[in-house]
Amino acid sequence: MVVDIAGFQVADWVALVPSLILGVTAMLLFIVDSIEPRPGTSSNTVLAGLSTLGALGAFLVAGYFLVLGVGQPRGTGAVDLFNGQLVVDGMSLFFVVIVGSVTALVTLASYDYLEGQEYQAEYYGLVIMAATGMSLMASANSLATIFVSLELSSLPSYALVAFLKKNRGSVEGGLKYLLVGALSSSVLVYGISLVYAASGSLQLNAVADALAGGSSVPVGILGVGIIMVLLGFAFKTASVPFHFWAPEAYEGAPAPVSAFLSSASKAAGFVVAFRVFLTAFPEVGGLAGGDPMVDWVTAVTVLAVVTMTVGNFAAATQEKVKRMLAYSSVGHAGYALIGLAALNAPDQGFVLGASMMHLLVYGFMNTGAFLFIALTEHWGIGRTFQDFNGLSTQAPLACAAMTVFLFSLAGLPIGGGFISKLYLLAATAQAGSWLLGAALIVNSALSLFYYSRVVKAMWIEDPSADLEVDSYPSSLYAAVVIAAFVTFALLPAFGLLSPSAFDAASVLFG
Amino acid sequence: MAIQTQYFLLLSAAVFCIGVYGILTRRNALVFLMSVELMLNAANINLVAFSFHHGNLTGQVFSLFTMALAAAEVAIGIGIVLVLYRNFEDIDVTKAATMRW
Amino acid sequence: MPVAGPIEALLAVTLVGALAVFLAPDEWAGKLATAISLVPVAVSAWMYTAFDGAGNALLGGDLAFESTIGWVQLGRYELAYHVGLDGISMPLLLLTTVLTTLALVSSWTPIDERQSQFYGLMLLMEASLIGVFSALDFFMWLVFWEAVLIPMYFLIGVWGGPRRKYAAIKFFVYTNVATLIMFVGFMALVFGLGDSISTFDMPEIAQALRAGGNLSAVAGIQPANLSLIAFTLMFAGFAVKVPVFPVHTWLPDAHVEAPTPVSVMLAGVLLKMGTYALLRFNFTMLREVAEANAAIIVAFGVLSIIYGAMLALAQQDLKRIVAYSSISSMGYVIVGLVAFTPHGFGGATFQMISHGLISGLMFMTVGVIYNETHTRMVGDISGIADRMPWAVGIFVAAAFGYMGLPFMAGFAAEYLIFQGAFASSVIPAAPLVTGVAMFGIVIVAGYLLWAMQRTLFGEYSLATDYDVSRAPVHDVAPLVVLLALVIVLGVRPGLVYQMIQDAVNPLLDTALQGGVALW
Amino acid sequence: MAGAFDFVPAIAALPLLAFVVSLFAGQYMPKRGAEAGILATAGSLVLSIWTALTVAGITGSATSYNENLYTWVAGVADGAVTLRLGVLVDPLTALMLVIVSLIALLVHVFSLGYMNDEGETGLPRYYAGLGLFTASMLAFVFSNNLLMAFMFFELVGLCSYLLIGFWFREDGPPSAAKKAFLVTRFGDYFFLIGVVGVFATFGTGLFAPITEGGTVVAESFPQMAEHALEDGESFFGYSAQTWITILGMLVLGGVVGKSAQFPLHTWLPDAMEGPTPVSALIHAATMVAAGVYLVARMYGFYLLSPTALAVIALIGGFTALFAATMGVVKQELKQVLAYSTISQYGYMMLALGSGGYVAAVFHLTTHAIFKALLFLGAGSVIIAMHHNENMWDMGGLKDRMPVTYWTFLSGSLALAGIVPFAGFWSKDEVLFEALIHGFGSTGTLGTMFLVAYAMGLLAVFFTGFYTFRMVYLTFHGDARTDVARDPEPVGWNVKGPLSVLGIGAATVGLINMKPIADLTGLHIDFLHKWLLGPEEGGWPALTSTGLHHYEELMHNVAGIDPAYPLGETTTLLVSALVSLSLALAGVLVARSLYNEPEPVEHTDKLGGAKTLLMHNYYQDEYQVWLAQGVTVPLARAADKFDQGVVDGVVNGISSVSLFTGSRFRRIQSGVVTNYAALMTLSLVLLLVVFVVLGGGV
Repeated sequence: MVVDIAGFQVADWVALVPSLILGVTAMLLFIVDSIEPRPGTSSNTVLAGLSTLGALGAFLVAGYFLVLGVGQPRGTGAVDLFNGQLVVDGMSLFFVVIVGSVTALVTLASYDYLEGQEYQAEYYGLVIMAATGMSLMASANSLATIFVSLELSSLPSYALVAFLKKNRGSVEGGLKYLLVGALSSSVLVYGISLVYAASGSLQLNAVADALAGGSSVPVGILGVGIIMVLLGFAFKTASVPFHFWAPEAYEGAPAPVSAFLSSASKAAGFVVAFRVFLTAFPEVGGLAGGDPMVDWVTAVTVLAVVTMTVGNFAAATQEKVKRMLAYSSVGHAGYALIGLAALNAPDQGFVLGASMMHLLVYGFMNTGAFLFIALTEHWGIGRTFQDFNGLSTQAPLACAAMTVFLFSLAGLPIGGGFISKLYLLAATAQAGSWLLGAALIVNSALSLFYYSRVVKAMWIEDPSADLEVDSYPSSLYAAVVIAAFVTFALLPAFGLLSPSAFDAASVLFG
Repeated sequence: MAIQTQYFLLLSAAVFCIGVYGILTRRNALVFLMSVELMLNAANINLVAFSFHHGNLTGQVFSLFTMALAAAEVAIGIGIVLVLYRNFEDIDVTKAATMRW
Repeated sequence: MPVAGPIEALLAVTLVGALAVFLAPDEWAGKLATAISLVPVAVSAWMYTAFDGAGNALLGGDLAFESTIGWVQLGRYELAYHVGLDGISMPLLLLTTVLTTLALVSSWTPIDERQSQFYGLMLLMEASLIGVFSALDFFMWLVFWEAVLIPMYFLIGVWGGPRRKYAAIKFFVYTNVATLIMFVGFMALVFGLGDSISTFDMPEIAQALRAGGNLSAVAGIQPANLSLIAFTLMFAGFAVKVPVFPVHTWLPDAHVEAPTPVSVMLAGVLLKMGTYALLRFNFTMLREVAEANAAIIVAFGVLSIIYGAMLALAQQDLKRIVAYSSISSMGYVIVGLVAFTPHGFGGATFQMISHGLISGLMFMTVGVIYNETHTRMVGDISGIADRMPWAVGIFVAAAFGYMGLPFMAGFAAEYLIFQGAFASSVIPAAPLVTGVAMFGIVIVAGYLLWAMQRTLFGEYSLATDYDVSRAPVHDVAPLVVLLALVIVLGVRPGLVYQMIQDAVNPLLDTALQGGVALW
Repeated sequence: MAGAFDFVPAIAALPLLAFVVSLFAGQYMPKRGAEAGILATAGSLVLSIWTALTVAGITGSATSYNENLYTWVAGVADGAVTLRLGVLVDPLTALMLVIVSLIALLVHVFSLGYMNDEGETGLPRYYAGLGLFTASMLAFVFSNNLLMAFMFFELVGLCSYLLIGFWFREDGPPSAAKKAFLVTRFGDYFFLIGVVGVFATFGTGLFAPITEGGTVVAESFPQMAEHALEDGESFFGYSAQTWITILGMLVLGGVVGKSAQFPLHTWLPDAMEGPTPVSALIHAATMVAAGVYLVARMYGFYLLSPTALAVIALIGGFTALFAATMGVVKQELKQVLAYSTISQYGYMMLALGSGGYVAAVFHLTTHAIFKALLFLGAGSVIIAMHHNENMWDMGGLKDRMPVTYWTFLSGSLALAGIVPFAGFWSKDEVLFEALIHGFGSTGTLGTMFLVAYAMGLLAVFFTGFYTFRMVYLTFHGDARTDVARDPEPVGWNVKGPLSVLGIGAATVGLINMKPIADLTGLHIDFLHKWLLGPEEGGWPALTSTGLHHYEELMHNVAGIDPAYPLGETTTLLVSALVSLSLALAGVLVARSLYNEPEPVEHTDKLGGAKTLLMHNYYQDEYQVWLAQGVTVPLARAADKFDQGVVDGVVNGISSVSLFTGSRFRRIQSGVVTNYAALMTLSLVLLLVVFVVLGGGV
């Protein structure tokens, strides 16, 4: 198979280059570490630089492909690989962009964060591994590949959360993440097995065709399968009811890892969910008209409402900033779920695109927020809101960046979060699902309240006497500031990526 | 003569439920992992049975993947259980509850 | 179309200026900011003289200083940077620039810490306000609309009074919710217009809506009900900003806690955003719904007038008095708008300007007195007329301006509103309703005269032991300027009323489609 | 060539200039700004006289003038009224202009003695206030439309506020100023509705039509109302008759407030807290007259509504009597004068209500003169008494300050209505008109007039009594205090104005000695002629404000006609005799009670009535109660409601959501087994809801 990329006739696997870059980088990291005389002593700089370059490369190539139109109608059209086990289309590239950029920021920040830590090579290796998995999730087009890539991203994540072996929080978080993850993956696999039972196939398009033809086994089995698959993805996206791992894992994990999981991993989970439900189960869900066999749209609606409500309300009353962010990330999962919930709208691509754009912006603003937490952990100031009092007097630049993240998360016009959130709201209006709209309004108001608690602490409250910021770690700062800049830039420059998002979205609806 | 497929389905469901039961009742991290194994294998039963039912090999192949991944999962799991023991002097999953609310 | 017009210049100067002031040292941040803010004043003054707009911006009138740049392609919709002025927005823009400069000068005395941040934020707010009054693309407008909140939050939260944190967050969340509600309403309209609209260009949408028959059902809601729902949501959203009873309670807290210059901006310009939006959206785009529900709307207006005035009557804090009376004054605007008569619309718009000036003047005067006495409680001050004659003299003048003394802007505005409302064919029992609304002018006299008698006149005494002396010149100067403006507009309303009328009259042109009443 | 009419605006502009000058440059002038005021008012007086002469046809041909000079607000759309400022000059205007500017000039001069020589501070403010007042008052007088009238009506209110509160360091004046403005504002509220209503109904507020070359270019609202009445139109769902009445009553609200008529009279006695010259100018001669003047100005409109006329007459008659009775027991010089002022304006209202247009204007004129005189006289006494106003501390000032005494006496005789002093002629005419119209008018209207007449007549007695009680207590008998024994002498600037006005008070009645005229057949009722105008053409035809027109309206619309129960001459004489004798009776009673070396309180003789009178019929009490006993508690309640309920809901929502949050977070128990349980539970739940119930199986 040959595809035309930018006028060059190249083998179709070239379309997969972004993911390959990540995979190769992971290998390189292990090589670099292993050629070092004494294990675990590789120079931080090399490892961080290498992985950052890898992630950046994946990000840039994917972006370039997006611009070229690879996998998109205006370009080559969706590129099917390995008999449709993997597919490279606008959506996959779009999410590779998210994953790549987040990974780059995280690895960049980790350079300072991991100062003096052991097993750095393993750390970077695992991060890039997980990133590879996520990028593959974006392309996975068969339940089999989906499960494999999903595990490829999950397993390193468990280890990463528990990376600080001597830190009880980290270990506890890792444990919970692992156990909940194991349970969820088994639910997912069981669901997959039932879907296979109903359809006799794992490749998504084939599943869709088989189901459209009506199946030999009772639809109830299919229904159970679909619900279980949905919950399996709910784990990855940290949505209720499989969100329980998130607060602890995010709180316990090293802040960069929290950033990585809450942004990239969540996005990957969503791309899989989007692809599976919109490629394999549209007829089943009644999207093609007619009443649904299994009304997963309503199920997702319920999950979305519950998720954003639980996440935000719990976040509103936290004492620790990091945990607040963890819960808020659950809330945002609820927002993003609107993309699968408000689908009885005339313009479904609009709805899904809004959700995708939100994930993109969220990738930057949330990563930035967690990296700011990494900064504070690096400074060793406490974790509660009070500990942040008057921080702006010590580190105005970082605090300004954090303010941008928080207000953008709250949906104020200081970052791309403003447009994406309003677009989700618009989507609910278009679909006429007032429940979602009302929930979104209430929650976003509440979120404004608790986000501004941090801002208040940093800017309005007076610093406590012993507040002392001694060091200004360059790479952490760089990561935070870049994230802030991009978050802000995404307000005026929202249009750079939104067309590809909306195109990619509408493609899924054929 | 072949056994009808729905019996396999019932079997797998039963195994799955046993696994869930184990997860809900046992506090030992290792047993927890074992229960997860049970659930995964329940899925495998389905996959194999229905691959036979549908007459294609996809399911059987996928079940191999599942087993491999299950193994990997346990590998990581054991590692985490180790550090858990180092930090909490116990592998009771309910003991590790410093972070909540 | 020219891209770098004066409006862009205004935005650029204020934004860059804000940045510069942020980086400037505290010592001369105030002077620097004031100097920078003179540029917008000059530019907007020139714009006023060079103003060549005609008709209403949303109804196909000729826009002044218009410019358009494509911005974002979102799904089917194309967002654009589209700004321009008509006879309604021009005076408001002028009000914004002038009031900002005066507020900046008036903050030299009270603001004594973190100056560079304060003045920077003030300039940021000016930029956003300029955007609000000039943007014509809905999303663009929304960006500025919400952007106003951010500097306001800090200005109240950092430099405010004892309960500043509560006031700031209350203002923040309250108005934010309002925006989201309003947004849903408007989007419902946009989707209702379906394929006939592919942008968020406000003129395009307004004309499509007024043409009638373009609305189609959204999610099973029939067009008539759709427009009613949209109207209700948007009215609810904007009512918070105005504010209209019963969604006004953020205002007194915000005012009392905010430092004087911020109160000036809040009462002078921010409240006008609400009525401006009501005029632009509800009363321009959904005229028939507004007329069908005139009874309810006017009830809200009258209620705000009387209720706000009664509340002002019960206050002890000078700032609270002015704050509540602002609610009352903005009620007049609602009454004027819903009258659907030339003088009704014109008077309402003119009231936005005049109240902007007069309430600003009131707050500044109270602030000047506070700078000397360090209290705003009516009971604490008595007979300071001796100690600070000029400030007190201006206070009296401002108070009478607030009471609607002829030949001051307030009288012109209120009289025109009454004239418009009295003759309204839309308001049921218009003469009676107008008469009731007008009773506000008696109550306002009641509490202002009472407050003046208690604080300014009588035996000199002061609860806080400060040595009250004449206010510094740079405190009084802005007062004088404002008073002068108030009188000039009172003697010659035409200076702005001509262009206002020119812009509001088209609102009454088209025939009606017949809207659905709430009940 | 530019005639007097072109300079009419200057009549108001000059004092306005004086206001600016004395406000900003006053403190640099030797007399602290008085110079500017005096020059300006003198200029205004000259111009006013020139205008009057022109109106009389002596200088210049045109005898009336009505132009719009300034467009205040241009209504561009159709249905949007245009609001203009303009000048209307007809005999009424000219007369009032002369009166106002004359009194203003005299008061300015007097102030030199009363304020400057007494070493007051803040004089620039004082003279600025006087200047602004004079300007606004004059502008009000020559306003050619209702809105302009209202605007300056409000401005004079402001000046009254500022001048009453001139001594702001004490507690009394600011409070009195507040009350004065507030009470009048309450009246003006109705006035404003009336103005809006008139513009909304007729699209114009012109008092008189504007004509160019004989053709009407802008119709006046009384004319339009007249036509509407003829054509039987209806406005706002009311018949023209009803609507005109409503509008008339609304405007009347402002009149009642400014002219201190019952029930809005309560502010005037308190207003005496202000400097005495101010009382003389504002609260006796001019501003208080504004209300009456307004009625006279739009008399053509009121004549269309008999109801309104009846109300006016009754209010007038009642106020005349009611205020006079209160004047009887007052201790302080200025208080007596204040109540007499209220009473006298009651007479004018009575006259206007009962169709005595000329009588009203006549009494307005004479009263302006003699009441200003009395106040200035009182002022001079107060100077002498070192600002002690209590009459019981005075006595025997007759010999020590003769000029004051004789002038004051002349004023008192005028006030009491003793022939031949000014008051006699005017008051007599007022009563006479009320009487004959009472007999002549049809239906209840006539009886109303008679009732009003009766009250007015009774008031004559009281007027005579309190006036001379005042005179005797102040000037006669023995001095009762050391100050009274050795009063402070007053200067030329006090005596000058007194003498001018004293002569005036004695003589001004001569301008309209209607009884004599009727008896002798000599045409010496100049004022009558002045307001009557030529039968055909001339200013009445142009402005339709002539007496002929009014008499037609009275006859045709209101149904007011004169009737002479005893024949014309006899009735005239009888009514004159009755009122005169009543006045004399009052004087004599006062003489018998108080003209003795050591007069004593006789108020106890009144028994229960005394307390009632001392408390002014509890008018203030109930108005204060309305303000503080009703409104303030209501406001407090509203505040409670706002804080508790409206804001309570807002805060409630936030605390409720925070509480919910604190519960939600409890789900996160921290024990992973619970998580597993919850996950399984929710899985089962979803399966049940969406598969079993969802009709899957």
